[in-house]
Amino acid sequence: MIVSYCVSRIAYLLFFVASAAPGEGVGKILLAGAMMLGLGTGFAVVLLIASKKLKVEVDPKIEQIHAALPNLDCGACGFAGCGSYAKAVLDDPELLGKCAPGGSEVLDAIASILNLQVSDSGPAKRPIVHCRSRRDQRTFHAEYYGIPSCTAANALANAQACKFGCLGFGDCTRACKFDALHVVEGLATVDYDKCTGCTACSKACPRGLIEMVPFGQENMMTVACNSIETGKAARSMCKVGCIGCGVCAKQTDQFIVEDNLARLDYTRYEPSEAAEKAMQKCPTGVIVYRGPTAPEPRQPKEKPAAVAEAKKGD
Amino acid sequence: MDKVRHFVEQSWLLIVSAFFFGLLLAGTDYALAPTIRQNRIDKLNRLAKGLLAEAEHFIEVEEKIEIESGKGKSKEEITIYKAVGEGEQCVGWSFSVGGPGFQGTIYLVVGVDAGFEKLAGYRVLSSTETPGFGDKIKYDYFREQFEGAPVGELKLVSTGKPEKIDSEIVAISGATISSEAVVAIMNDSVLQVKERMRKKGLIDNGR
Amino acid sequence: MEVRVKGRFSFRGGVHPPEKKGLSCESSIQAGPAVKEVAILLSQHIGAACRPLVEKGAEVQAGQKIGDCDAFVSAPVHSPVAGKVKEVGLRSHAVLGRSPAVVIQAEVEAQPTRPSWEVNGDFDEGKYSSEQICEAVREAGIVGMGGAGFPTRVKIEPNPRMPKETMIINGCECEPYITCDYRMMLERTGQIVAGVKLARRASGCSRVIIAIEDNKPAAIEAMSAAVRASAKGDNIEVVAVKTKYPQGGERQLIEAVLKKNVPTGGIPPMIGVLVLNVATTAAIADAVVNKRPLTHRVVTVSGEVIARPGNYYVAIGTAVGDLMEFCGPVTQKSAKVVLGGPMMGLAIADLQMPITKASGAITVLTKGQIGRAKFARRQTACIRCGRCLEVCPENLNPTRIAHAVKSNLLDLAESYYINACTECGCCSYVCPANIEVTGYIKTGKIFLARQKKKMPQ
Amino acid sequence: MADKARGSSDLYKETLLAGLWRENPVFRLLLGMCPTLAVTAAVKPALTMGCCVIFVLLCSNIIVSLMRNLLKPHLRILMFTLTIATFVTIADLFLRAYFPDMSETLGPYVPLIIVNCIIICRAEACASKNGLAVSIIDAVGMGVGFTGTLCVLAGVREVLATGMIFEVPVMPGAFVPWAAMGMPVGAFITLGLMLGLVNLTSKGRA
Amino acid sequence: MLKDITVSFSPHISKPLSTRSVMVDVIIGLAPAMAAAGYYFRMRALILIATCVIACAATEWVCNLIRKKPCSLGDFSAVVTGIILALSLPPRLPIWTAVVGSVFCIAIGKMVFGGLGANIFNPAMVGRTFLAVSFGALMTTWTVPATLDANMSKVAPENILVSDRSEFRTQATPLAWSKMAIKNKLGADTYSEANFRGTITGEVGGCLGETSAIALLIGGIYLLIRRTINFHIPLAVLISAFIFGAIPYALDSEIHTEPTFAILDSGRYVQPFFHLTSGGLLLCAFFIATDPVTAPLTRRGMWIFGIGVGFLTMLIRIVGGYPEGVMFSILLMNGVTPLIDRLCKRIPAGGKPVVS
Amino acid sequence: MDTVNALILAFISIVIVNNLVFTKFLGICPYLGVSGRIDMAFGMGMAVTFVVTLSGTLTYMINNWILMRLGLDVARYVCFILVIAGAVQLVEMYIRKFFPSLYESFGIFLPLITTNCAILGLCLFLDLWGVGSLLEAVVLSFGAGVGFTMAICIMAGIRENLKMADVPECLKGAPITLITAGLLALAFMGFAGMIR
Ligand SMILES: Cc1cc2nc3c(=O)[nH]c(=O)nc-3n(C[C@H](O)[C@H](O)[C@H](O)COP(=O)(O)O)c2cc1C
Ligand SMILES: Cc1cc2nc3c(=O)[nH]c(=O)nc-3n(C[C@H](O)[C@H](O)[C@H](O)COP(=O)(O)O)c2cc1C
Ligand SMILES: Cc1cc2nc3c(=O)[nH]c(=O)nc-3n(C[C@H](O)[C@H](O)[C@H](O)COP(=O)(O)O)c2cc1C
Ligand SMILES: Cc1cc2nc3c(=O)[nH]c(=O)nc-3n(C[C@H](O)[C@H](O)[C@H](O)CO)c2cc1C
Ligand code: SF4
Ligand code: SF4
Ligand code: SF4
Ligand code: SF4
Ligand code: FES
Repeated sequence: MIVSYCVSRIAYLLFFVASAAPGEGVGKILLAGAMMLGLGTGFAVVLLIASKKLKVEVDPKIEQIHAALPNLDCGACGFAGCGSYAKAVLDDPELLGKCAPGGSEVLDAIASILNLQVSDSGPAKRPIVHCRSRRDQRTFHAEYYGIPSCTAANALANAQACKFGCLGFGDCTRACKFDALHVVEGLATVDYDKCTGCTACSKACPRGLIEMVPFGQENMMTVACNSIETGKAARSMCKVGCIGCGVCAKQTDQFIVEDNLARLDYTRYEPSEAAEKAMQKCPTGVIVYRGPTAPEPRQPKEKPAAVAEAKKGD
Repeated sequence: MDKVRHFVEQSWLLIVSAFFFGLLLAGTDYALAPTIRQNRIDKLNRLAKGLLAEAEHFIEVEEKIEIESGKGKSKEEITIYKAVGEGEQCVGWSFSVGGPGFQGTIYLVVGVDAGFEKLAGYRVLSSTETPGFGDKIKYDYFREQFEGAPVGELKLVSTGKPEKIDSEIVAISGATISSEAVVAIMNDSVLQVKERMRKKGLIDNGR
Repeated sequence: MEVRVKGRFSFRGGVHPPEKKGLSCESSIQAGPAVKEVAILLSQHIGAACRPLVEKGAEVQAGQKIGDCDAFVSAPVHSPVAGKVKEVGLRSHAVLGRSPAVVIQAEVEAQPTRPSWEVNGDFDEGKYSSEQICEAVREAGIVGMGGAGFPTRVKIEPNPRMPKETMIINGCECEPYITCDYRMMLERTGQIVAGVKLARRASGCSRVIIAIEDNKPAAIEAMSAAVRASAKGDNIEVVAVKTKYPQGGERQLIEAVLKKNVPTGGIPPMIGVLVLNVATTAAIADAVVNKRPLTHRVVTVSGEVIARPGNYYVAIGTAVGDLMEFCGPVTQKSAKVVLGGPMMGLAIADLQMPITKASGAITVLTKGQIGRAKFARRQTACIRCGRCLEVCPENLNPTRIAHAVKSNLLDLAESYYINACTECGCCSYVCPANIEVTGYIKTGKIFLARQKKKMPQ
Repeated sequence: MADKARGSSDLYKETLLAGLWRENPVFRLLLGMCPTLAVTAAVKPALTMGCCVIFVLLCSNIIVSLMRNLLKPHLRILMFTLTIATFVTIADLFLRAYFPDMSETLGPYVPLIIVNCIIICRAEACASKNGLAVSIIDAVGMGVGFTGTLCVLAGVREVLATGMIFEVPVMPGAFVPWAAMGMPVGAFITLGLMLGLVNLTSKGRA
Repeated sequence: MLKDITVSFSPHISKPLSTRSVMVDVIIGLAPAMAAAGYYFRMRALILIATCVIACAATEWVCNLIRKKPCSLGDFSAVVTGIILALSLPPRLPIWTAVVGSVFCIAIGKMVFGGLGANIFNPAMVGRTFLAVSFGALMTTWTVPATLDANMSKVAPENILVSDRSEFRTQATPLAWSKMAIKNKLGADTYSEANFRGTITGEVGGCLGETSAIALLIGGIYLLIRRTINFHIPLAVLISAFIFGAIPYALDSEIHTEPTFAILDSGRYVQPFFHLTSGGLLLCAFFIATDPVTAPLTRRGMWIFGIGVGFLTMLIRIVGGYPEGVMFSILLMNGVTPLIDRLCKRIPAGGKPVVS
Repeated sequence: MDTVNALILAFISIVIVNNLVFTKFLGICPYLGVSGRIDMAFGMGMAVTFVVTLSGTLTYMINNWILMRLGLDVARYVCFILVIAGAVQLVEMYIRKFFPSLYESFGIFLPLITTNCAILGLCLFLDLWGVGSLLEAVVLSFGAGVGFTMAICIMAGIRENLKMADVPECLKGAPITLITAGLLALAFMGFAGMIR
């Protein structure tokens, strides 16, 4: 009701203006019109001249980004206006997507200016956690009380016997901005559907357990262990660790055993009978598939007697 | 010449629409200005009418009264309205004065009787007092204490019966400053107005 | 410990935890356990780790050098026993987790005994040149025995860019429980004074101050007497310093004794000071005069649950567990085994971990001593009480640093000078909210170092 | 919005809903906070304010949309400002003429619509890129979303601060008004808590 | 060999202190003030204190429940908040008002910031300010102490849930008088002399816990001895309040010596010492300004904070719109505490590291 | 002397008693957006102070000396906003060209300010309050900027602390900032009634 009233008043007003009676009224109206005309022209002139005279050379990319932004200077991004945001994004692409009013369109535009698409050289890299041991498969010397961080726990004496395996306090989880990595039963586990390959997790792990591997296949085979302990020590520490026995290397030369630890040469890896066989023959089952549709890793073949022994001797 | 052409190319739209908007604005203003002016007068009238019930209409007194406000720091010009009752007889006076309140300036519309002897009360024209505290100067129970009270002799007390009409004004609990401010305006400013009007002979004329 | 001399010297901040020295201070140094196997870690010091010089199956002599490194900041390691190399493999290390070690099967299982050697007052260091002393110290593999394990040769060698004027001998032993330095000062007084003189000669210091906490009057007495009786001992002073933790921290000790501060991020030589632990000086004397490498050290084994707490002369490489067993059955009440004292020591998990040159003590703590609250992880949020600021000897803002680390704001932590922290632990000790302030700071330093390393890319 | 394949009615609906909730200017975009805080002591001024914003938004979106192809980049913002200021003045005059009480209550917050980020934002983000119909619908969606938010906020504050809503008592007689809710404190805290609540309902953007 | 050993960061021992023990100390320190409140305001005091404590604790419990966080009542900080809030309320405040204040102070003053230790503002003062701003009249009616008012019942009045005006005699507080004297430009000296004793013992009108200077001093000294608080803040508050109270007093007695005011002893401003013992200043100096969570960390910061609190309190008392300025000055200084902390950043003992 | 006193009082009143952010809700967008770090907040504050002083003065002159004289009140808002926008843009270009270091420290905030209602709001309030003299207008505008700087710096300090606090997830960011602003507004009520 109010709206219709308003509309009718406005219509009436417009009509009134159009048919304004001559005299004082028209003079005033014209004065206002002239005034605005003057103002508008004045500013247009000044700004045009100023924009010529006071031009400052800047990185053309900044200009491009600036042009792509909404230019509201609203400060929603946490910067002092679109200009400074443009500059900041150029320096630090992690700041992408801070422009709330711009939304995804602007995000895409800036991304294309910055050439952020991953360059197509070789298969995309994805993280592989070089450990497959769940909490109940590991040996602990003592209980760790304290700061729930892998870096912190790693700095202390080895409460968890294996110095090389996953600690499970999730420094990598916290580093992942894409919720693609979780600690499951004490073991960091990548959700390959969500992972973008940003490498943040591999930088965060204090034990260097996470390697960025070129995923030539959907699922990659890997030796999920990082321990260079001798076989006996390794067995006493973990039921599913690599003992460096060399069985896999005998099947195919895609595996290399060095320092009591087998490694898969990812650049040369391709699915083969031999590799599959190596996987079957591995006594501790440390050779597994990793990837979005990887099958569950098998359990170790023999009950590792050594583990039980080590425990008794402890 | 090139420059001019370039300029026109760039900004003709701005200039044209500036002109158009200017016309639109001025037209609107032209159409609405009388209503807006009338609104202000209406409001004053409405408030003053509430104070001086017998008044039929108000006449703006030509001469402006100058009073000192803010402890003599500045001078203010006040327009006085004569309330005219039945038979063009003066039934009182009304004017708007301001004074410092708890937070900002309190503007009151004050009514007095024809002889400037008794207050007819006040209405708050505008104020920025705290809602729930000083805001209560707008409430009837506080305002009614002033109706019929003698000009220039008001005293603020903290306890007593508000219903009693006398020179004692019972402060709003928890907002003495606002109460004080109103009393101060009603005492100082009204007395000053009375003084000046008597000097100018306005009051006697009104009789 | 009878009369207390009042220590005149002190520093700002610090705490005074229960001393608990009574458990072991009366027990003179005894021979440690006989070992059938020693594991000599190749990294027992700050600096580059050693390369093994022997292979599996090799025969070694007692005192034979079995690991060395060409790096300047490093020290060789020697076998304490004669025997056969059983393995060169990984062993637990208090700081590094697992680290390469040479494991030697002893020929004979015998308790280590210290070769008797008495040094009297007129020991003359003049017959050794500075270079000779430095070389002997290096060859003997001497590293700081006060805990840090910094190669001593590097410390005492004259450096024209930073000439050393004052040498402070650190006999504070400010950590609770530990008494090994105290016993050394009582029983090997002469040897220490000889070592002091040698270090003085090597480093060219003109002034020597032996600083001892005022809760060890007997040691003060003994050292003073020895210095007085000693020839050319006139520029050696023995001073009593206030009993307060971490009086023995070198930065605090310098502040207390010399009223000077070592620049943040700097080292004492920058202000012409050299700090040596008393045990280190004793080892210097032994190395220079008798050419004996550092293969044994005195270790305090203490704690309420230890049946026979005391100070033991132990072969380096002995497993912590063996040593503990040697000191009597350990009750199941023990909750933590600490290499070092309870304030700065490292809790260890694997009792097979070998003793190193820098491990002066093993402290076994119970839940009761750790504090129930701490044990039950009964932390609350920081109440910003400021106690940690008050006790921080480095005048830092520990709670700020810790919380910045906790919130992963490393820049902020750095702006609060995280790297100036000496990790003394005073802040955690006093925190009513039981926050692991020091732990967060340590972790933060690691984060920061890692971040810095990645930066250049 | 370039997706022509979708039916245009779908597009309209989406544009409308975006303003109402998904991209609600106050709760989601955090735009136009000043008027939101300043005029929500009671529902009536909030509603008035909302209507003014709808009016200005509508007019400016229409004008901008009509001239979107003629605009030169560096005079763009100047042009927007000019348009908006004009319509704000009109709205202000209108209020002063026909709703003088409200005009007094709102005071300078009506002219402040000129710098209200919502309006420039919509002119820039929507009207200068889209046709008339979409611009109008967007203006309505955004405007109504804004008004709705204002009214909710104002409702909570008015009830607690005075025990009334639209100046009609709604609380039990024994209720003592919480004067603080009518003051800046109340405004900030209520809005803060509401934003929290909204974040809670949409985990995605929390 | 050994089972169940544990590993954690050094140090491995700690001082037998806990947040709870600190809070219990504060409660003990507040006990004399609570006792004085009980003595002068009878059941009313007990009921208000109990209400605030229970309501604060319950609010904290509920907030933790909502956030699915472990219960944090064990640290007793909510109890301290409740007691301090209660002690800063007028004796005859209705119960529901106290409950509203308690809920506000814990929920908005503390829990939204993340609970203990995270709050920027002193929760009790946040609650009190909210009440003062919302329910002005209720928060400015003051009861005559029971020792002066024979009519006050020794037990709780039945209609305790409604603020019954007939139950108590009311009285203006010392600070209300002092404000009046400033307005009227007279009477300050006479009044402060006559009532000085009252402000020491507590036999005057005012908030529950603020009236008795002696009880507050006892509690404060207990905390100082126990080292629960250190002396910097209380001393800074009291000294600066004294100085800023003394300045107008001194100036005034020089200017206004004309005989016009001879009827009453001249005086527009009360003696500075009177300022210290009246109102909430002592409670503030020892218990509120010292709240570690909302005060600066460094000693230099504490001095600045204390001086600021004292100055703002006197500014508001003498030239401001309110008779008392303690709660506002606390909140204002709480707001700038982060800046103070930044200003007073500690420099390491060895100086700033040389950037290489 | 009296005028000086009056000006000082006016200054104090606009800085603390009638603080733009806490009592007039002006400039909330940058207050929420740019209060994350103290150096940024301070830069923003300086820029606002500069612009608000400039535009307060300019608009006062235009309003009182041109618009009122010509009876063109109706063009007031348009003029105000154009003057502000134009002046800010010019100043920004000028500083950027000739004082690059100054531009780095606070010039980058200038464009943000044009759409900040604190500026226009102050100009409008100057008109509403019926400020008597140009001098007073200058003092008030400058004071408004100082008040804003104070408010935003205090908030930045608090937010640096809150970064380390366990604020409920849903309240992080703007909500907790608003609540804090509310409590600050509560605290600033203590100054109410101080200057009358
Ligand atoms: C939030 C708040 C708002 C207030 N607003 C006003 C007000 O608008 N007017 C006023 O006179 N006093 C106001 N007061 C001031 C106090 O109520 C003050 O104590 C009182 O004016 C002093 O006089 P008294 O003797 O009645 O207590 C306010 C106080 C508070 C806490
Ligand atoms: C907190 C702290 C406490 C220390 N306490 C002692 C101590 O009590 N006794 C000691 O000899 N060294 C102590 N140190 C080690 C000394 O700082 C210093 O490294 C040592 O005295 C140098 O001598 P060294 O190289 O011979 O070991 C402590 C170090 C720190 C950081
Ligand atoms: C800790 C504490 C802080 C207080 N802060 C204030 C305050 O900031 N403002 C206030 O008006 N009253 C405050 N009060 C109450 C006054 O101290 C006291 O009651 C005073 O006399 C005010 O009375 P009036 O407002 O009736 O004049 C506080 C009380 C306590 C215990
Ligand atoms: C010395 C001391 C004083 C305290 N004072 C207060 C206080 O004034 N108000 C309050 O709410 N809590 C106080 N507390 C309790 C606690 O610090 C407070 O609840 C925290 O602010 C909550 O985060 C105090 C605690 C201590 C140790
Ligand atoms: S992979 Fe590394 S960072 Fe991740 S949980 Fe395991 S140890 Fe921690
Ligand atoms: S941090 Fe990056 S690389 Fe690692 S799991 Fe997450 S998205 Fe993948
Ligand atoms: S001692 Fe603990 S509770 Fe106190 S300030 Fe330091 S970290 Fe916080
Ligand atoms: S911050 Fe570092 S130096 Fe300071 S008390 Fe804590 S551990 Fe010691
Ligand atoms: S709405 Fe006020 S600054 Fe954005």
